[in-house]
Amino acid sequence: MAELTYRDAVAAGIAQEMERDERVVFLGEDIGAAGGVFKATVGLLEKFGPKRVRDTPISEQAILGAAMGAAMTGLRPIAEIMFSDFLAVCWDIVANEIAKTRYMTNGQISLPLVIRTANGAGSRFGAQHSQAVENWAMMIPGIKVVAPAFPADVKGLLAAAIRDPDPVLFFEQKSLYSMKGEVPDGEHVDELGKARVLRHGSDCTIVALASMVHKSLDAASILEKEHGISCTVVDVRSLVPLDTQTILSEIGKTGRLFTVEENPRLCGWGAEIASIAAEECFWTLDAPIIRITTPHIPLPSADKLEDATIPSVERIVREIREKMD
Amino acid sequence: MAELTYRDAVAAGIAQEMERDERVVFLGEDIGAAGGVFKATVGLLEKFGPKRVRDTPISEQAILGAAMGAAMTGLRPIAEIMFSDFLAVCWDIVANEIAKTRYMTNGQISLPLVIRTANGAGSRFGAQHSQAVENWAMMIPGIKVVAPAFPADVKGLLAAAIRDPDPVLFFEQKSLYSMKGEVPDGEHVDELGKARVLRHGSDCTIVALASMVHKSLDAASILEKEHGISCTVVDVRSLVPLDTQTILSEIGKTGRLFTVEENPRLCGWGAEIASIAAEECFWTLDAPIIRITTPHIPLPSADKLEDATIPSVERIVREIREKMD
Amino acid sequence: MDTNVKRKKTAAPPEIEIGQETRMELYRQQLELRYCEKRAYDLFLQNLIKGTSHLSLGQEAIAAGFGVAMRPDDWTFCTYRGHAHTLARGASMTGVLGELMGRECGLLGGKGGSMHLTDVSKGAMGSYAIIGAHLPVAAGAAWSAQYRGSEQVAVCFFGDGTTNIGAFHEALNMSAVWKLPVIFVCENNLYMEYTPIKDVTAVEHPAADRASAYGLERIVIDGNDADEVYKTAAKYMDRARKGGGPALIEAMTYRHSGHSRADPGKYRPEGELEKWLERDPINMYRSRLLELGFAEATLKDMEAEAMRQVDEATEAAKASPVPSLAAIDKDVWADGSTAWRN
Amino acid sequence: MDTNVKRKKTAAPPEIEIGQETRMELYRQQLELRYCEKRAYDLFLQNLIKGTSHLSLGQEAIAAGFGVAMRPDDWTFCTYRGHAHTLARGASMTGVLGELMGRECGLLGGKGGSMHLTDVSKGAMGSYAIIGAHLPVAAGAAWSAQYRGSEQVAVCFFGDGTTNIGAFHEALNMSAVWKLPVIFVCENNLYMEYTPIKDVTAVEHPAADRASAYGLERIVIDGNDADEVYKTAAKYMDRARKGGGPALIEAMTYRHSGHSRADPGKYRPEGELEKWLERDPINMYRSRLLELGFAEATLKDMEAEAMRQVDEATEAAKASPVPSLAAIDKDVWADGSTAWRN
Ligand SMILES: Cc1ncc(C[n+]2csc(CCOP(=O)(O)OP(=O)(O)O)c2C)c(N)n1
Ligand SMILES: Cc1ncc(C[n+]2csc(CCOP(=O)(O)OP(=O)(O)O)c2C)c(N)n1
Ligand SMILES: [Mg+2]
Ligand SMILES: [Mg+2]
Repeated sequence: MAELTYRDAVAAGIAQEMERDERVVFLGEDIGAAGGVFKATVGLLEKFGPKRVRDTPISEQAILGAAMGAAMTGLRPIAEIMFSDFLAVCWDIVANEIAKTRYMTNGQISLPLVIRTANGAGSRFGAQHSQAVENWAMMIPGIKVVAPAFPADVKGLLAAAIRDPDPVLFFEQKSLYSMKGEVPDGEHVDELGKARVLRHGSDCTIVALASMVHKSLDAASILEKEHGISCTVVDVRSLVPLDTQTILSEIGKTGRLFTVEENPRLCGWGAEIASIAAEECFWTLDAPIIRITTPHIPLPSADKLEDATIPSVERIVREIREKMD
Repeated sequence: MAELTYRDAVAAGIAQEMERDERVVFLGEDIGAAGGVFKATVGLLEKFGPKRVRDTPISEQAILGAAMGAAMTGLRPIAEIMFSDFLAVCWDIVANEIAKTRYMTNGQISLPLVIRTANGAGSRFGAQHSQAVENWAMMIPGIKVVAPAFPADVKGLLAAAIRDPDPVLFFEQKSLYSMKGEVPDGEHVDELGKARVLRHGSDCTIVALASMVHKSLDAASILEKEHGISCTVVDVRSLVPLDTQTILSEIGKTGRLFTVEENPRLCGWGAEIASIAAEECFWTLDAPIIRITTPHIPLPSADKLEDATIPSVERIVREIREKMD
Repeated sequence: MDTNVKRKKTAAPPEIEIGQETRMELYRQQLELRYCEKRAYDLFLQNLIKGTSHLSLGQEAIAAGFGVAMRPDDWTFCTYRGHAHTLARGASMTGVLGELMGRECGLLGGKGGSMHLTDVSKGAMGSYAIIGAHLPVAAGAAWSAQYRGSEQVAVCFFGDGTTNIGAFHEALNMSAVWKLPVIFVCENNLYMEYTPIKDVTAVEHPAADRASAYGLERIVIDGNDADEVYKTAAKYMDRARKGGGPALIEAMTYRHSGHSRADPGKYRPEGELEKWLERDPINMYRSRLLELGFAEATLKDMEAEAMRQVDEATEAAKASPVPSLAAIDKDVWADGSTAWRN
Repeated sequence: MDTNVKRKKTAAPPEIEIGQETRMELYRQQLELRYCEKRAYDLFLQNLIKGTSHLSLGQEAIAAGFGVAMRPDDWTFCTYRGHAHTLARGASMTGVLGELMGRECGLLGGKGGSMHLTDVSKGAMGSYAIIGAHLPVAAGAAWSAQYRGSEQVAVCFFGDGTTNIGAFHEALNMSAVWKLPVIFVCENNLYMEYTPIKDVTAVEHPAADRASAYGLERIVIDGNDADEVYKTAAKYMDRARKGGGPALIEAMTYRHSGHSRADPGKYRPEGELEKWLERDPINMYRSRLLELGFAEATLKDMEAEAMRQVDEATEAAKASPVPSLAAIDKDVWADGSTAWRN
């Protein structure tokens, strides 16, 4: 096992797949010569050359359109959209074209492509560079949606996404890029659509994603130590396909569900999971389902304001403690 | 009271407001000389002239950007996006600019503007011209979201939206354009953020929007007559602001909640309402919350396939009957 | 409205010679497209086609000219106004009419509809109903041809109105910078939906007058002359195959019917349609063939044969069942399923 | 890299005369922008500014030239690289530095940050951080000026890289068709973030070489010469006010620092920065003023005064508290609330 940063795990995952499959190509803004604005793709241009690693103009629609056209004609492109907020400028290509083409053509066209993007808050970048928009993607039938919390998952799930025959939107968490973690040596390929139970508890189940996984784990420790509340923590990892089996079974075991989302409240993925639980686990739930989310506001930029807006370890602890009283 | 079609109520609402306030201007593709592709704006160019009613190029980003720039400098623009699916090509202007500007500027800039768009299925137009995307909008903090089901509400809520100091996304239901209904004579202005209880029942509460309101009302009649199940039907009318008081109080009265959505399942507005109910009405709920939605797929076009995909009266009846057993 | 498009032509006349066989093929194609579109119109009137539909009546020379010039492994990307382009690649007429009628035999099994005709086996890589979206997609296909050195060319058709949307600009720039083998063909029929293109565009020729913004040549051709279209297509596709990069071609034409099913076309000035009907691509081509010595009987035979095919396809489509409801739950994903959860 | 931009100029030199007062104002402005940006840089190093920040060091002549030429009721729309443009409209330095530092005294009370500086009271209508988005917004403001006959002009600043995104194209076309009083100013500093603009653009001058696609003149100016910027600004704003429609101006310049806080600028070829430092707008302007007979002492006084202002603003910003948490729940809606439910 090597220790890698989350950021280096991105490059490692891409390199692993580019080495084994020359249909894999990579395009985006400043991804090549500069190694990406988050330095997550350093070294790929040098290793694979400008034919396979292409710096593009600031033309997000062209980037994703090119990925789509290449995917339907035999390549396996990886496209970077620098910040997930910018998905808005090419949302048509994601939501109306890439997501719908296979179904509309009755299966004639498959689109094995990956859109990587830096998601989430914590860098004081303000409302247009800090959004957690994974539910924008979850809402659209026809794209898979993955959001890893650990370096090993970055590499393994990215590899799985690249090999997947369907389009995958891969959300990398900006605030985790410098986080370090063990990553298996050699070829590492994970499986899409599997949640992971990171901590087993008896009192309540916390379902979280990406950076909120870490905050939930910290909160769970505090809750255990300081308040005697024993929490299960589930890392969703993949919103589509959604591992409802694992999630529902863990909710069933504790009878209590808390979802922890970074995105603003309305129509977040937590609402979807809550609605599934409210239908399918209703009789095993012992108390109301609680969603912990960012308030339904654009994100403020000043550090103190941003910190007070995104769910914090303290807030998770407080909300769970109060509700478990 | 005059009888108007839903489509004519659009033109009537716009005309009423353009007459009283010359800051109101209207722009979009084929809205003027042609009266709109759904003929919902016939006569406005003739009445108000090309200075106030402007046909635009096919440039949705420019249309909404222009509306935004005009709104921040003293006008009250109404912009048409012909089909709601096309919001994807200008989603940045909606989600990142219009929705966030007031907050980011600490209240310096207000954006009194309305985006009207034709939403929903039933016309056999296929996956790129039939989506119900009201939750795309609900998900974004900073825009109000309205979706009327009746001609009177079209006029009254459109007028209210035009007078509102905040940006409003106004979803007109394509399949209802030719529906007729009573509309109050003279000036008619409704209030945003109020749901309406259209039918009072004792066994369960159906929460619906736009075309699903009509289907739910029909289903409720059948359920009452044929199965002795008495349903409350709530027309949400406005997703943001959301009238949770009315909705929760009606759920509380029956102890059973069914949401009926036209949009695909994941992260729909029904999930949001379900999650609110699962938190705030948990103790008064007598049984699982059931969401009736379009399956999580792009919409097929052939008439038989489309009809089998969108929630139908029969399906609503069947699902409620089965679950109420 | 100025119909004298020849005057505006600036591209040097292509030097390609057209053989007799090719001429026959161009005529045959145009006939099939015309008859099939007319049949689609009749089927609307009989309420056998639901939803909307956008006919290419009057614009057939463009689809035919390119269709004949393309190699079987080249790719076509077109719009909701895509019946002709799909047929021109050899897609089955039964499949096209069947799709319009929402039948199981439809190219998309009834799931896509009139605006999304696709036949990958023939290189018809989709019809796109959101203005502008398919220009970058075509560029992407061209990128993949370039990457693999396959010498395939992507041809992307769109309307005059499409030149004002952002995706047009992005696709043209990227294609030019990367020297991609993609031919962008603007079918300038003078209108977006109902609005004259000149009312909403800053230049006279919405595509050609912008070619220089991408370092490309200004090319305006008579889109109602199948020979001219064919020659232009062959010339620029050949260049693209050899690594010479993209072209942006503006083909002047006119649609004889309304924008879509719902449109009677009342916004057109008196006499405009009539003027263009005089330049009907099929009538013009027929006259040319006669002038060139083709026998009236040969042409009559071809016409009868095209009509026979359309009749046959119509019957086959009518006979096809509506799709099974099981189709709804298929093919979101490559594994054939629509499952989003386990 | 070619820094000899004079050679490429094609617009006829504007005939506007520049008075002594205006020259002083242009110098004063440039000094303030420069010193304030340098201070921002120092404050980063002291970790008093969090998040990202994009400096205009080296590009001050453009902001100053326009700032001085604009009327108080004209509107500025700019990007995340917008400190200079916001200051050039007279926004308070304390408000700018305070916002960068996330303090209550910030122009946006700490809610917007470096990339969104706005001061509506001064006509600074926002800094936009998504490439291209503000071009149509500026067009909309111009539309409203035209509608009301107010003779206001909207000026929209953006970079070379921005010319390749769709919104650029849509905004330019609509503005040209509607003859809107909007001036689009491309600050061509040769790079998008780290990628040279020439590597990703089909034409040499990403803005000017596309003007003809919108029926506009080709204008390239020396963006490091405040006089030339001022004259060009005055000339085209005047035309726009009188109903002459938009202009697209490409101003050649160079940023002395990296793209943003995180960027050391290593991708720039050896010697390029040095060459451009020789054309530093402020040094050049100072020499010109001396040549024109301004006294050294006058300039020194101005410099000292500008520095004093920056110092004062820095202290004021540092003394300002961080925003109260109550601000979080304010001002999504015009009623001051953030409520989405009752
Ligand atoms: C993004 C987007 N905006 C608007 C439309 C609606 N629409 C469909 S066709 C059309 C006109 C297109 O005109 P043109 O490009 O000239 O093509 P033509 O129909 O004339 O072939 C419009 C506005 C759309 N489909 N997509
Ligand atoms: C839609 C979008 N894509 C990408 C970015 C990331 N980005 C920020 S600045 C920038 C480069 C802009 O270059 P240019 O327009 O030349 O402006 P400059 O920074 O040189 O002033 C990029 C790519 C963005 N903010 N928005
Ligand atoms: Mg057209
Ligand atoms: Mg630049």
